[in-house]
Amino acid sequence: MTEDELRRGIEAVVMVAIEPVTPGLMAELFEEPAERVESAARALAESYDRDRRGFVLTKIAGGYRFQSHPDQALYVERFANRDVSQRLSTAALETLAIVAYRQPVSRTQISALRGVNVDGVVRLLEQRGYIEPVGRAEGPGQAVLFGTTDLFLERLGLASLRDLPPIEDYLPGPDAVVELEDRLRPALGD
Amino acid sequence: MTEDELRRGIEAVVMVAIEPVTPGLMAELFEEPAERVESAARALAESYDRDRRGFVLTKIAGGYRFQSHPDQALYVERFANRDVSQRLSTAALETLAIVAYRQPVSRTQISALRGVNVDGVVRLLEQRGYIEPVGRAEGPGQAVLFGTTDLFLERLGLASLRDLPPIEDYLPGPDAVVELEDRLRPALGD
Amino acid sequence: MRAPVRYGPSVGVDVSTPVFEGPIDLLLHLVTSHELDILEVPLAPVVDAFVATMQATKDRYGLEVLSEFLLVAAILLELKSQRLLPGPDEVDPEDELLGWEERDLLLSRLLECRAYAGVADRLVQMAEDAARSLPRLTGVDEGFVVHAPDLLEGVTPDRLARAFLRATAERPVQRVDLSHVTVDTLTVAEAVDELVVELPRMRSTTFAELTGHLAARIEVIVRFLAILELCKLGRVQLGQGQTFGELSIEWIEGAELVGVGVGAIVLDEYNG
Repeated sequence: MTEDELRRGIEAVVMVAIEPVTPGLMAELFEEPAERVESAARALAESYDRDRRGFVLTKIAGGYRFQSHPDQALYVERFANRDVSQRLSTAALETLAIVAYRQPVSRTQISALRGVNVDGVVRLLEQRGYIEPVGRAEGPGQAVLFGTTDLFLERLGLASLRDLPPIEDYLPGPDAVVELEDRLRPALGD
Repeated sequence: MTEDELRRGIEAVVMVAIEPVTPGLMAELFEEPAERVESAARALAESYDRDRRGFVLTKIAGGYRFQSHPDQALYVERFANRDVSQRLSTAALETLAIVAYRQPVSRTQISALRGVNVDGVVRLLEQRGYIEPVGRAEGPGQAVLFGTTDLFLERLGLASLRDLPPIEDYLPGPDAVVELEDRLRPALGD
Repeated sequence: MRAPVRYGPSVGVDVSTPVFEGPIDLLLHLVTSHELDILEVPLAPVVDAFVATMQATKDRYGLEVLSEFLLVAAILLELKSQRLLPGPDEVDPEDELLGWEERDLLLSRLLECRAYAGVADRLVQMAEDAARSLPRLTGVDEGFVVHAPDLLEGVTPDRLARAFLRATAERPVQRVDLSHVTVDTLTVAEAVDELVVELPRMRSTTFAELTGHLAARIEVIVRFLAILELCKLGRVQLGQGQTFGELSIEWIEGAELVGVGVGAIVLDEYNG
C-alpha cells in the first residue's frame, strides 16, 4: 500500500466511523503496521491544519476521528442546536479530578481526601459515564476501585490519560502553604 | 464571508450532520445566498476529487453530505463488518429499550430521557434493523418517530410487543419505597 | 476545613446575617480569604436559612444544590468551631507531638485537595474547548452490505426491561446527611441522641465543659453541630456574652417530655 493509498483508506474509514478508530484496528483493515497507520494519520491531520480545512482529524481516547474545527463552533452549534453540556457541580468536578489522577481509587480513599461522604457524587459520575469500576482492592472488603472512561477522555478532548495536565503545576505555592499552616495553628491550639 | 470562510463553514457543518444538509439551510446559517453556497459546495466536491481524497462530498436528496469514496468500499465494508463478536453497548441497549417501551418516540424524546445525544446510537440501531421510522410527530419540525421492527421481536423471541415484560414488575415494591423514605427523612429534616 | 470554593456556579442559596448577606459560597470565600472574621458571623441564621430553604424550595433547588449548601455551611461551622475552641494552656509534650503529626497530615490533605480543586478548573476549560468541536457520527452509508452479526444475542426481554428502567431512572440524588461532616466517627444524629439524655441532667453548661473530655477535633465539631440541631429544634438556648466568650448552653425546661431519641424528635417536630 502506498502512502497515498493508506491516507485515502484512513480518510474513508474514519469518515464512516461513529467512534474513534484506533491505529490498531486500521492496521488490521489495511494489513499495514500500526506505526505506519499512525504516522499517516498524523500527516493527514497536519495537512488538514495546513490547508485550513473546516474539519480536523483528532486523536481522542486512543483513536482517530473527524470533528468540526473549533473555530467553526458558532455555525456548528447554530446548526446542531446543541444544548450546553450539563455542568457538573464543584463537588463532582473535584471528585472527578481525584479519580482522574489517583485511579484506580476507592470511594473510601476519595472520601478521606475530600473529607466528606462522596457516595452520591461517585454514583452521579458513574451514571454520566465519566468513571467506571475498574477492579477491586485487595484485602478485606475488596472495595470497588474506580477509573475514568473513554467518554471522559472524549469530553476533555484527550488522546490518553498521559495528556492530563501535570498535577504538580496545581499544587499551591510556598506562600499558600505557610498561610494554611498559620490557619491550622489556632485550630490545634499550639 | 470570503469564499474561503464559506468553504470552511460548509466543511464543518456537513461533517457533523447526520442527514444531508441543503444549500438553503446553509444559506441561513452563513447568511449568504443559496447560490453562493451551492457553488462553493460544488467547488469543494471537485477539489476533493482532484486531490484524490478517500471521501467525497455528494449531493443526495437535495442536500450535501460526506461519504467514503466508492473505491474504498473494500475497507469500509471490512470495517463495518469487523464487529462479529460485538454486543450492543449499554448505551445502545438502553436506547433500544426506550424505543421498545415508549414507541413511537422521537430522537429528541430519547435524548431528553437519556440526557445525552443519541443520534449515533439511533442510527446504529436503525442500520442493524432493530428500529425503524414509523411516522412523524405533529407540530413544527415533524420529528421522525421510531418504533421497533419485526426483526427486533424475532431476536428477542417475542410474538408481539404485548409480550414485552410489564415494566411495573420491575419497579421497586412498596417496601423499598418506605425504606428509601426513611433514609431520606433525617436528611431532609422534615 | 478544605480549599475555598473558587469556581463553578454559585450555590445559589442566599443567607442573611448581621454582617453578611448574599450567597453562602461567597461567605465561605470571604471567611477563608480573611476578609471576614468567622467569629463575627453568627451561624444560626445560616442554619435557619438552610432549614427554611429545605422546607420551602426543595423542588426549586434540587438536592445537589442543597447538599452543596450544607457542605459549605458545615465548613463554616467547622471553621468557627475551630476558632471558638479554647487552646489548652499546658500541653503535654506527647500530645503536642501528636498535634503536629495530625497537623501535617491535615496539611498534606489540604494541599492535595487544593491541587485537585485547581486542576478541576482546568478540566472544565478543557471540556469547554473540546465541546467547540463536534464529532462526526454519521456512520456507514446505506449502500453497504453490513453482514450484521446479531447484536441482540444474549439480550432477553428481561434484560431489556431492566435497561429501560436504568435509562429512565431519575438522575441520582445526592443523599443529604448531616453525617457528611464526620468521617467515620459519631454521627450528628447520634450526638443529638446522646445530648438529649445528658443535657437535661446538667440543665446548664458551657460548650467547653461539654466537650472538654473529647480528644478528637472531629468529635467536638460533631457536638457543636448537634448543639445547633437542638437549638434549631428549640431544645436548648445558646448564649455567648462576647465574641471570644464561652458558649453557654441551657436546656429548655419541659423539652425532654417529647419523644426519646432523635428519630422521635425529628419526626414529631417536622411532620406537622
